[in-house]
Amino acid sequence: MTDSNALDSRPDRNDPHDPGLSETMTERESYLRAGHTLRSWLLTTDHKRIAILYLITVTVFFFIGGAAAVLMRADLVTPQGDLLSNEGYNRAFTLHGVIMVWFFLIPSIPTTFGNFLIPLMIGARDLAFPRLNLLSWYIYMLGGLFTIYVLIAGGVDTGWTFYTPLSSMFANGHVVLVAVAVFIVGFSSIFTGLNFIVTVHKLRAPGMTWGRLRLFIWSHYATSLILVLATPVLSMTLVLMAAERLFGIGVFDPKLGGDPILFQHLFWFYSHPAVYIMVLPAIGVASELVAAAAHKPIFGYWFVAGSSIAIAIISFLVWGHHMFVAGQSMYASAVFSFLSLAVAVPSGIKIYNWTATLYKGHIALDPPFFFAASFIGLFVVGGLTGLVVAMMAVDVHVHDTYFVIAHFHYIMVGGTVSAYFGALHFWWPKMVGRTYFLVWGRLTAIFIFLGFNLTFFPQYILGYLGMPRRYHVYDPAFQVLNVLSSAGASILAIAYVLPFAYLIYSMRYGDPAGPNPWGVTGLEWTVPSPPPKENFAEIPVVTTGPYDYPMELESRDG
Amino acid sequence: MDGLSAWASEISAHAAEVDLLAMSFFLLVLSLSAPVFILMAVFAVRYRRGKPADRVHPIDRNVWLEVSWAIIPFALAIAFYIWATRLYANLYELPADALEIGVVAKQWMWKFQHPGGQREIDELHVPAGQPVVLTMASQDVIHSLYIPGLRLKRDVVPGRYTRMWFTADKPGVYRLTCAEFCGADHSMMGGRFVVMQQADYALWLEQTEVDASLAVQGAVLFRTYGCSGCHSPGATVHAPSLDGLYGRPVPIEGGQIVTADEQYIRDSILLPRQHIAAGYPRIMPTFANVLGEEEVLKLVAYIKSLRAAPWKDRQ
Amino acid sequence: MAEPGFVREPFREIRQQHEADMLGMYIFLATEIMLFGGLFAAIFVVRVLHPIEVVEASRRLHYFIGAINTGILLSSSLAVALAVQAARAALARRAALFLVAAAALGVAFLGLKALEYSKEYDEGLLPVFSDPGRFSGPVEHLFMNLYLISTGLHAIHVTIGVLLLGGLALRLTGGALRLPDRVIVVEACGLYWHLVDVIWVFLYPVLYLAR
Amino acid sequence: MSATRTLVLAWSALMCLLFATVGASFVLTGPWSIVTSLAIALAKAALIFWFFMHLREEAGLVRLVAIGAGAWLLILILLSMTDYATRPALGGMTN
Repeated sequence: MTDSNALDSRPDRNDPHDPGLSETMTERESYLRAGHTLRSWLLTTDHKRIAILYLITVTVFFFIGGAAAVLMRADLVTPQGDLLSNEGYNRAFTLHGVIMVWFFLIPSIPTTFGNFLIPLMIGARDLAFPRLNLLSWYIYMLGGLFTIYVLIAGGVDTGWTFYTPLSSMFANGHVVLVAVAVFIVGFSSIFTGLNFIVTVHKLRAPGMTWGRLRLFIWSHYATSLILVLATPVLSMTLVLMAAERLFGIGVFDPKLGGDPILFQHLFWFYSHPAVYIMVLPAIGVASELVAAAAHKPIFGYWFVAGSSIAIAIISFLVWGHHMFVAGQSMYASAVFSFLSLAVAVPSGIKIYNWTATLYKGHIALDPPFFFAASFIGLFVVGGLTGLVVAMMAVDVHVHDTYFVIAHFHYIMVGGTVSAYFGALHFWWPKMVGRTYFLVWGRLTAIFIFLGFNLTFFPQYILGYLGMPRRYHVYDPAFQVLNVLSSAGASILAIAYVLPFAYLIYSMRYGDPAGPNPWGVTGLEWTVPSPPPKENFAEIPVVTTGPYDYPMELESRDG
Repeated sequence: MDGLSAWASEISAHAAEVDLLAMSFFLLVLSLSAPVFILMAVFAVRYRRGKPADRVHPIDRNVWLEVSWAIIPFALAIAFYIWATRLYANLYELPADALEIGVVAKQWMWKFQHPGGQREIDELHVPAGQPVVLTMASQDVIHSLYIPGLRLKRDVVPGRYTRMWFTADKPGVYRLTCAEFCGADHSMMGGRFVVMQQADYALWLEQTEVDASLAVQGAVLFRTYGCSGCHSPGATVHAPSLDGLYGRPVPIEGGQIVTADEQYIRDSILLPRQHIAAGYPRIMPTFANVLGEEEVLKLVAYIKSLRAAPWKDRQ
Repeated sequence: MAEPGFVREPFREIRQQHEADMLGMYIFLATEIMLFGGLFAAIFVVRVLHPIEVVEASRRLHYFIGAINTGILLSSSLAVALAVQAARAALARRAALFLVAAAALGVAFLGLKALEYSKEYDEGLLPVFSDPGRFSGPVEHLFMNLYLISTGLHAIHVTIGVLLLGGLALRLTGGALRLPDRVIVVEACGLYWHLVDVIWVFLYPVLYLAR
Repeated sequence: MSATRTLVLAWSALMCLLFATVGASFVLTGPWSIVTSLAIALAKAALIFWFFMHLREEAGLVRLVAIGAGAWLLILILLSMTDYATRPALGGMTN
């Protein structure tokens, strides 16, 4: 929560020596100035302030989860794991998973940038249910506090997947408490998704037809569908798992005729779509950054928009590919494997359409483009290796090895976290009204890209060679690759901390950004930076499509 | 053999084919993604802002282009899907003349039982060139037997038998390990997978101390736990005879007919009410709290050994 | 909530606000359906795995009490529907009356449910509380566990519904909720109650009538 | 008061269906029993949604939400069944 102090330390109008004299009129009327008390922040219903609350808390959880990752990577430098005990290591990766999945990746982009931008992009004054929005943040915090309590009280060692019967009968940690935490935070997701869907349907400005929606909106709409439809199943699964642990109800216990694999079915019915909850908003961000950088309409708008919805739907049909070796019937595996390949169609469309968008564009080599390019590159690698693990015979070999770890980190960290930082660098001037040093942004993007590949590419090799995941003690033959990976992780850790230094610095010392620092289209760039509390003095009437860059600029330029 | 080769050697024909499949697929992946990387870099340089370039372009969409780059990679992937699925389906077609080895997993060790009664812990000796079927049971949580050299793994799920089969060709010492997270010492649950020439394997079998074959050990259990009290012709209790039961279709209460396989025999011992042979009273007690998976495997081996012969011949 | 008759902040017109509220409520109901959906999936899987034992266990339930309870919930739904109709016509007293009737039926449902639990306890069929040795076998134990958890979860929903309907009736008679401006509140609570009814409509045959 | 009449009629239909489902459960066994009882439950749910929950007055979008939730539940149950229905009868020795 250190960031909130920084927010309050913005220029003081009464201090003549303060560089804040450069503060513009708009800054004075902005949402940031609508109240200075803690109360005005904690009881706000302004979507922009709630977005800032999320931004701070989500980032704090990112660093807690990251700290667990640093511990693990440090421990894995030696094959015998000198730093942590077996149980300590198990607790570290469980908390890393739980915190990163439910307290960072899933809420990351939707609750921060989604919250901040959806009303601005569709020409609304707020989300449909502003108080529900605030409530979701409090629910998120409640779940977060439970998790932090578990962290302090000794942790949990089931892995974030909570497979029964390990979680329900054998594990020692605070399994039920973590289940409660995830159960609670699930409601935060549900309410956020509900709010977004209703907002997109009912609060579009006059003239803002579906074909004029930004791709960011489409992907958040698709994300919200998954949030709303998948999360309740996880809640029920966790209830059953906790009841199994507390009362031995037996649904997952073969001794009473239950089936341990049923847990995996129910869990992955949520958790596979959850991967798309994490990556769809990132895809939306990438579409925005690519179009903005190229100063060109996105190539094949309807294909890109439709593919978001297609991904959301197909994501519910593929969960069994996590269970090819779990004892699922062979026929079910064949069905799930086929359906998994179908995800490649909409994902492929996006990748190639982004590339085509850059063709003959006016590409601004600013930090947002660096992050977008790095997102696309890493997402391609992660997505295509996803096809590799969808091939059943190969999956039998690489399932539960570092190959899978590398695959989903390319998607979630390479993809989603890059997009999160890309969005931060793109909309930061809008959020705080100040610009940062672009050079630093570019450097950060490059460091993240290099550090990331150094960390996770060796893990593909480790996995194919046969190193299983969740291994604290490993064969010394794997040490070289593990040391490389840990070295990459240290670069990555520094690259992730760096932006917060120059971005926070920019809040005080940056130049005023003006309403449209990147010179791009979109309703959010028509209002002052930072936006006023009510977003629009008058609700705009929309007459043009998204990414409506003038054609003459296209042919001219020099 | 040491180091990486203990993990990554291709021990079987299946392993070689999986590698071939994976490598060909990696090539496809590379050919699909390389254009993206190259074009993005080229565009970023050639069309960077401020650089003069021909930027005239007619359209911002092209349905046929988009459909083609959606469909062609998918079609290519389907070809690989067929290949991969056939390879996977092979894993389910158990060979008839295989050597059957029982596997019991528990936190945190692997126990193997050879048909002759030889037992080993965290070490599995198999003959080269002969199909081997592993019948696997878990005593506690889900484990996963992973032999990287064979490119095979299979979860070992409590409450049921899962099976894995292979023909290892290359003698040597390799790794076997647990791939499914199973608790505190998960990363230490593994050992050696030893492939031996048939003659060496026979020698090893001889030199390993044995009480009795699995089936004979099962017969002892059959008497000590009182199974024979009911399941014998002379018994006053009306219980089905087990002679020649294995592999036979059994009519069960409710009209279904099931095949008496290992799983059926196991369930009948541990969950006797689940499938009652039609026409018999429900009097069999459960042995779930009495017998461990190792004993059950022995009993299963014994019952499998019962041919359809008169009871007293075997006494 | 905003003052009666006014359009709340992000909305521009009353119709837009009403549609948004209804849509939001329906999406919430969809999440409730999916919540119970996980439970139904578990029940179906257990039934597929153990067709004979599940039927036997189901036969030991008091299908008659279940049938009466279904009738009670269906009738309470009628009362709520009539209450919504009255509320739309701004007949606050009449709406309150129907709501009280529905809530009373809800209480009757809970009472019968409690009676049923106590009978099952006497028969040794209520898991957690009864001696597990009295079940005919593990699968019956499992089935009764699922029965208890699903009916229990449903009963919690009914309790919440009764409190909502009762509170609504009080606010209507006290004039705290002005009609027809705030009719949406009555409608939303009504939708919730109907959904609780629908869930029971599925739970009843799946649990009691498996034959 | 024709609206009231509709509601009461819907209620009587619901009660008839309740009798039907209880009755059918005594006549039918096996898969037919569960198919019938689920079909009747679906009919009841449809009546409740359509008349009591005023779905017939709502916009297409809201109807879509109601149908969508059901459809998604069907995905969960049907795709899970691809596993359970195709496992060999007794837990899967071929696995």
